[in-house]
Amino acid sequence: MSTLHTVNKSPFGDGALLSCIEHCKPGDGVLLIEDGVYGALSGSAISDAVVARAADVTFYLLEGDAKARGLPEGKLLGQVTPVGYDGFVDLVTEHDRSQSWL
Amino acid sequence: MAYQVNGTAIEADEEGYIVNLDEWSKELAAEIAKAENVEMTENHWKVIEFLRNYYDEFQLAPAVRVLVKNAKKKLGADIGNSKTLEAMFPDGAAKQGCKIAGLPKPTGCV
Amino acid sequence: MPDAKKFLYVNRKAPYGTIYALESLEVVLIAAAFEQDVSLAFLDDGVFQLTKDQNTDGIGVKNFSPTFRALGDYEVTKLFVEKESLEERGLDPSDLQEITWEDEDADWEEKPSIRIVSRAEMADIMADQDVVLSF
Amino acid sequence: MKFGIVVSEGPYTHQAADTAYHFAKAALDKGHEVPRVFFYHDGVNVSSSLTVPPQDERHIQKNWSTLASENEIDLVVCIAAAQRRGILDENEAKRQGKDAANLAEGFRISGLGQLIEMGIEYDRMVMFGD
Repeated sequence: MSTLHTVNKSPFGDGALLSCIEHCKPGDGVLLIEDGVYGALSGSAISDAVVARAADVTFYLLEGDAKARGLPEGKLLGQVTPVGYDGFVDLVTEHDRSQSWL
Repeated sequence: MAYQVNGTAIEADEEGYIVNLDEWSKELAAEIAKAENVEMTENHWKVIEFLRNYYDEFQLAPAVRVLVKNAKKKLGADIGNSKTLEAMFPDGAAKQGCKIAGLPKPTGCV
Repeated sequence: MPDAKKFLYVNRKAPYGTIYALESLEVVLIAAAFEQDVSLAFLDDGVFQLTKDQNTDGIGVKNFSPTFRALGDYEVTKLFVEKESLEERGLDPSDLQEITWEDEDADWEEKPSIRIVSRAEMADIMADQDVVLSF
Repeated sequence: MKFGIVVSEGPYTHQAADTAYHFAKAALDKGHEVPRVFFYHDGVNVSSSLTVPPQDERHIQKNWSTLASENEIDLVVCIAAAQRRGILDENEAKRQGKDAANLAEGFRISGLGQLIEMGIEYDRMVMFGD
């Protein structure tokens, strides 16, 4: 049994990503969407927390949102896998439930 | 629409719920009941008082099953059963009761 | 009810500044009629929804905090509040209003609805649901 | 699988209604079912037929109406949230004594019970909001 978490806010102005990281369980997935994609930046104030949690949780980001915001590909954490909307749909089906960190 | 009480017009919405909850009085309740074709008995007034107390305490117009359950506890099983309450308020004990009690329509948008 | 699903309503936002807390409570009041297994989670700023002594006279907005005390009537009896979220905000359980429910199976004994849980326990609760709705 | 989608932020201010739209399309493309989308909080504003975005922007309300008619999606707008924010269908407008209705085609005003039903009956629920 696992959960797909979605986070849609920038971690630099909001605690949703951190709270999500602290509440998810090993085997869960965390998908960064909308402004949440900023959480995938490497060398940021939040990246250590993401990298540490990536040991037992899989991180994804919605590719269209990252591209729209001009996130430089070279600066994205290698631990975060890009997916499209179709990948988003698959993630929802592969996990038992989804939880939005609104 | 509006109700007339002692020469004063009390504004109500299209369904007959009063707009300004502070304007409620027993005289107004009697007027609303008349408009609803509900003949007020002593038991009716007990239910109205119960509803108003419930709203005061919880800021909530109760759903009908909560009304029945609590009326049973507070007013006894003679009044507090759905058959009696529905007979007293044919348009729905919570819906019509709250209207006469000067409360908002119960949030029951199921 | 064998086919009842476990529903968790997650509250992470403070009341009054935005409408989420009030409209979340409205969902729960309706949900109560569907005889599912309902739990509420209060974490992060959501814990502020349950503080006692809320008085909205000065802002002209309806004070809906007393409505939480009616949840027992609606058979909603599990309000999980996260300990760490309280502590991070300088609060402790005594800053929250008392919310109880009457246990029909125990001669209508009044029991507390608020259950203080650790962050790890909250994570377990979240992972144990069929449906998680966030507000 | 049957997906239930909830949109709880208004159009244009927030991306939620767009993301939900793309998600719904992708789910349908993959052969899943999206029997119903529920609009709550400011999400009810997606259903306003009075929306007039500039020509070079997407028309969020029309996109949803079209997607719904092509795929028989039940677009449900919460009545309590809608009444607060001035979204009315013909019946409600009449009942409330208002002189105009603004619920766009393909949308339906109903109660929160419709949301709970989705949770009970569908395989997955996904919420888009803020």
